[in-house]
Amino acid sequence: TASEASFETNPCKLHKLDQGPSTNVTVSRDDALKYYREMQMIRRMETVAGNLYKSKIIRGFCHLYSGQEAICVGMEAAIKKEDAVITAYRAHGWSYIRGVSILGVLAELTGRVSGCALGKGGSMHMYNDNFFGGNGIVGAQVPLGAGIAFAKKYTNADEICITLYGDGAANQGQLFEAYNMAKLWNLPCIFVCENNGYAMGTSLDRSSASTTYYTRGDYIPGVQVDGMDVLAVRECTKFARDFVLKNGPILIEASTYRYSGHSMSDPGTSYRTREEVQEVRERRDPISKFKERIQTSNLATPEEIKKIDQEVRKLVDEAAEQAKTDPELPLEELYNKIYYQPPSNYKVRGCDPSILAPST
Amino acid sequence: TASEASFETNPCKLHKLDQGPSTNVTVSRDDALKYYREMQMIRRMETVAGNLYKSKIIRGFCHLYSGQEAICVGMEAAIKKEDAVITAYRAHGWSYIRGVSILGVLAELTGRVSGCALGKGGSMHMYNDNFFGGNGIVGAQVPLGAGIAFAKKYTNADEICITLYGDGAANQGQLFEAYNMAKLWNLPCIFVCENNGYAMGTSLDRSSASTTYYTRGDYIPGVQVDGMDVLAVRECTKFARDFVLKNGPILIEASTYRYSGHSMSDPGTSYRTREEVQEVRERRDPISKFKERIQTSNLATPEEIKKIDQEVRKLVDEAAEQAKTDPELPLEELYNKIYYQPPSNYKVRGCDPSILAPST
Amino acid sequence: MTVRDALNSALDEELKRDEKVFLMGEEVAQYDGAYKVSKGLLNKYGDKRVIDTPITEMGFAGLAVGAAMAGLKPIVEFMTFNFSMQAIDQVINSAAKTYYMSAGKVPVNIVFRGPNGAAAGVAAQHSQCFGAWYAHCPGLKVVSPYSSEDAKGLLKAAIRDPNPVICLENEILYGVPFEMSDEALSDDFVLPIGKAKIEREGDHISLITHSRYVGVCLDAAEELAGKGIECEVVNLRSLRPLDEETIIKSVQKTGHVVTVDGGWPQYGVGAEISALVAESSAFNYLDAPILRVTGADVPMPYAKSLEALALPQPFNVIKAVKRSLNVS
Amino acid sequence: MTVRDALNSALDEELKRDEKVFLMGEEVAQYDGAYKVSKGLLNKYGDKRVIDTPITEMGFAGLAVGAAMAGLKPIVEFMTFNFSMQAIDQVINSAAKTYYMSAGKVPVNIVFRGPNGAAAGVAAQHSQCFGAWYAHCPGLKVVSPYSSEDAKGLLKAAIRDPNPVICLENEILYGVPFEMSDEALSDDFVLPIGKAKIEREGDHISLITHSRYVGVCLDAAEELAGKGIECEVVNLRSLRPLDEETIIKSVQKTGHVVTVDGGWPQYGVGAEISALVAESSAFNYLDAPILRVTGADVPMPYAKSLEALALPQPFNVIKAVKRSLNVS
Ligand SMILES: Cc1ncc(C[n+]2csc(CCOP(=O)(O)OP(=O)(O)O)c2C)c(N)n1
Ligand SMILES: Cc1ncc(C[n+]2csc(CCOP(=O)(O)OP(=O)(O)O)c2C)c(N)n1
Ligand SMILES: [Mg+2]
Ligand SMILES: [Mg+2]
Repeated sequence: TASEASFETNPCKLHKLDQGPSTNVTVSRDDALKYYREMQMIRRMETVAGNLYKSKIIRGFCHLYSGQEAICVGMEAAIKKEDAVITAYRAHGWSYIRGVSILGVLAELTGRVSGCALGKGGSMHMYNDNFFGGNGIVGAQVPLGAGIAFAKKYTNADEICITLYGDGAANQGQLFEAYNMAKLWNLPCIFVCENNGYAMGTSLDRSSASTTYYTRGDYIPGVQVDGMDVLAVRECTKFARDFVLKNGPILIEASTYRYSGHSMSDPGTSYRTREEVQEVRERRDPISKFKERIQTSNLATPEEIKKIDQEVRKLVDEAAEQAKTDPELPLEELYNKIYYQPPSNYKVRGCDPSILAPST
Repeated sequence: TASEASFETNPCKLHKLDQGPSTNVTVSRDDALKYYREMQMIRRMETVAGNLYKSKIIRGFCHLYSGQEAICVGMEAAIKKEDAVITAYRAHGWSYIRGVSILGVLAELTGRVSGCALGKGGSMHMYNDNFFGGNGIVGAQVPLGAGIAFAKKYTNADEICITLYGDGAANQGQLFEAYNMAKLWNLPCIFVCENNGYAMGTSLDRSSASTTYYTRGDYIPGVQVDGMDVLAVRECTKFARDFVLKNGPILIEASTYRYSGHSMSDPGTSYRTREEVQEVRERRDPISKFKERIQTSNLATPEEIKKIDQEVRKLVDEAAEQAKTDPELPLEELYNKIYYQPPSNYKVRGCDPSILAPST
Repeated sequence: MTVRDALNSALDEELKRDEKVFLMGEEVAQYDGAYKVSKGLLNKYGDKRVIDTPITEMGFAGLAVGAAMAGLKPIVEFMTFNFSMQAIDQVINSAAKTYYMSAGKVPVNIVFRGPNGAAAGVAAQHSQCFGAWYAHCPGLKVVSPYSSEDAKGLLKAAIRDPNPVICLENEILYGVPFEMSDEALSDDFVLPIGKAKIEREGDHISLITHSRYVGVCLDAAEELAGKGIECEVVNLRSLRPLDEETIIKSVQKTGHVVTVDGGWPQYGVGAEISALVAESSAFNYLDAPILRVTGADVPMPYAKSLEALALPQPFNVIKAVKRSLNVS
Repeated sequence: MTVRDALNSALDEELKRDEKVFLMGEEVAQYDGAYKVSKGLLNKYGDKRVIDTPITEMGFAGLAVGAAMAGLKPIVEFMTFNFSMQAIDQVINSAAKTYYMSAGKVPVNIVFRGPNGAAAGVAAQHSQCFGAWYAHCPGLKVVSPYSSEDAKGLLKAAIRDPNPVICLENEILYGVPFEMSDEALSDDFVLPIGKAKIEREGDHISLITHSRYVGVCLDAAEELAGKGIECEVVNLRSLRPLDEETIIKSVQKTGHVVTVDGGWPQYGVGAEISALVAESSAFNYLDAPILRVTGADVPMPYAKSLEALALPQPFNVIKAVKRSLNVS
């Protein structure tokens, strides 16, 4: 097998930029296998999450990331651990790639103590160091992300923040408020529109008067990248990271697709055809395409790939088992972590006047 | 004197438009004198309002329109009475031009019964048929304006809505939400940014990452017009009115200036030089410039102009007198007009439990 | 008929009745509503009357208020009321205050509706009750249906009311079936806004409640009846205006009050009911402190067992009733 | 020292004390603040620490919350709290709930401050009291200073508190001078959040109040003292957490309660105080209904005489006291 290989990616569309990311990308064998493995981990994790939902072990909302894996994997590969990320409720893939274990994700989904928010947050609210969620309010994470970038700049850290949102969220007014301040103050913020074509049941042309999302920052330079190509995403993010540290904000539109419905309660079939989904799976799937690439370029053998697949399946299935059997938090935890460092005698009222619980 | 005259106006800057308003404008003598008179009325009204404020007869906020008169006068001249207008708190000029009498404005400012909102609204909240205020919340009037345009279209009226906001307001997120829906649904809405260079003490370059406001609608075509030239404004508005009835929204940036401070409590001198104000007064004043035009083109004699000036002064001063001596609403009116058609036994609580007032 | 179907027929009938009525919100048209409340309406009334919006609450709420100012009668669906927080400035400052500020020149005939309060398993950002916030504000009316009759009668009344009305529905009730009287099935069935309903009569204690918690109180009352305690269950139906008369009469009869609602305790719906009673002539009839059963004073957790503990259940009501009556 | 100067020195001292503290808002820097509360701070700390924002409340509130999540300690000035309505989703859903949702991983050390409630002659959209709304929400703390000592001590405490704190100031008090104790002049003067202050002791009735209405109560108490009625005036200082102990002790002493605040009556601050008392052990000490003096239940009118009638004045307090004590 080869120790590295180079590929030509599709050129990005550019807005207010003379030069974009390089279209020639080189990847080492180790990195390639890592990206493959990570994408498979997420894909498998989401499949398992979907199954747990169907067996009513996961409740409420559950927004799967299947189809979009190349974005978080490619971006993470281009940034530092100390760089920050914030996204919306479609947060499982990002949580994992930012260091939450598969168990940490799945147990959060089942609402158990091994969850990364101890089961208090659920699908939409997962966190880790330099990963700020997970936000259930469409658009709200975008000013927050600009603020995290503000803090990076304020503390003279040579770090950036990636702030993600969907094609539906792209119309939220607060994004434009955030763009404006980010540009006025040259914040090191990469705004990323994960354009998967739909906001719940609304296709992009029905929600957005302009669907060239990479241009929607107006005075903020933009790049449109193939979000199904992990290497293109990595290259684009590297470019963007350098750019924002020098020049202030940039906007990336990553074209992608979600295979599942909007959330588990949406079959995802009333507003698009099965053929459309099928076609993406066949022609654009980020994992199969990447698998083909690493095999044809001899970065890995089919056996190696198969071994990874088996490992991934095993790891995720084990985590799922534990996520099912793990306990929920003890009931008294309902009343804790409302305030940071509350007064020592702080009491919280429960559902009736007889309940006055201590709170730490 | 001539019965009409033609002038060349400065060409407008265009955004996503192949053709803009004509630069050759013709005005009849009658219209010219009308516009002159209206601008003078507003100028004088604002001067008087400023004086009433200084003598503490007007309270709270009081945002004067002096310097910006050509915008409301020029726009009104290009639209129908049935077309709608909505603006922000800098509403006196627009209230007058939309049919509120000078007394209706000044008595609203003094909080008296002859005020167009009976003294309940004050400076920021004046209304008339097809004039929807007057809004004290920066940006809020913009979605409202899109909604009024929506109603025009819904009822198949061949009418439009003009929706105004300032250069500071131009960054508010809800504007971008309104733009998006207006464009998606092709609403007959003219969005107008009255760019007077400042939002309170903040100059435009400190509030806005892009100061080419006529382009800020992105996918919405835009025009920048000289807001100090009443004829250019009229021509531009005619063009825009036709455009929106056929094509959906357009954005006009009208470059202008405010002579007074932001409101009466702002001397308006800490963030700009006296020279700057002086220079605008000398070189760009909408009234003096227009006066010169009508005189040099023989549309009116200096005597005719002087007569108008005298009349205006007299009318405004008389209205001011009445606005001072007019009574306030009877106290029981505090409790009325909270709900439209309240139940007949509806009672409103006052400041203590002994007060339960009837309400109609 | 389920509450969902009752709401659907209210919308259907009012869309039919008045050309000026239209429905707008996220996914209300092609998707039939995120919770299917508007099912079939796009088909029936077309995309002029049933309109999908982008996810821009402040924008479309404002747009709808503007349309109302211009004479239309919009119904705005918030996918849930949690998202109305982005739009609340338009609801309060534009919709609620304009009629007064304009001294009667500009009425605003609009309805804001959608599920309010906690659903199941949706965590802190998706579980807030907006009852107390909206009902705080003069210029708004706020209704909160429990049963299918409530839902149909109150939503229809809201649409016909020429003022801004907030209709706080409950997602968990959508699928619950209730009997409908013949009267309630009629096209002209409206309930008066501002009138409470005695859901169950009783002499020992008044349970004053709204929305889903009417059901919780009825369950508690049932159980307590077995122990000889007769609860009067008052379904408020309207949080603004409040039906003071019915509340006070009930308290004068029973001398004991427990308020029951799903919002946070402090500055909540229960607080207003309690204060209303404590300030009224009913005060002298009180034989015990006025107790509040409410949601716990915490952001809603996701985990199932914690979530259950964060919302009032019959046992909380029973505990409070026993405490009030000093029985064990 | 005026309240304005007290707030200014609180900001000054805390900016000096901790590099992570910064102030942002509309006109806070070059213009010295719309109400001059931040006067001189730009000069002293530079534009990294004192930052003018565009008029985009939702955006800059969110940005500040993000900065807090990342470890900074922002102070956000809302030019008035009326404009916080545009940003309230970021205050509630992002600032107040994140610490809980993240099970303690992401604290949010932030202060939102600015003038709250009615100023003079600014009409309905600029006169709302946000006390009850914000204090409804767990995860937030809400302080409401009256005097200069309150203002300095509570704002400093808010800035040092590692949680999101709302500081509700009052524009009309900005220019009012109060005595400052030596202690209060010190750089390390902080008041505990959650403790009320007895401003005046009295045996006959408890007046429970906050912000500007502490002054109204003191005036009323003065006048009533002349008639032999001794009022105890409780300045809440903090609306969340509430100092239940102080309130209950006062009521147990006097047996009579009048709440006084400037917000709307229904679902307001007075409602919570009343409910708290009516639910507590103090209930049995009550000799009369709990009366509320509040703003009138109307959007604020502009005209001077109507405006005056829409806000509590000493005579309203006196009327309520007399009614409670059944004297004339
Ligand atoms: C303010 C707000 N409005 C509405 C919702 C309900 N909602 C959740 S996700 C969603 C669609 C978002 O679509 P998009 O931004 O394209 O992201 P995607 O789901 O495709 O990742 C909607 C309407 C919400 N959570 N918050
Ligand atoms: C949401 C909101 N934020 C802040 C304010 C306070 N405020 C009133 S006017 C104004 C400046 C607006 O400037 P601009 O939009 O340029 O309009 P101009 O005053 O120049 O006409 C500000 C900050 C407000 N009324 N509403
Ligand atoms: Mg999408
Ligand atoms: Mg301006």
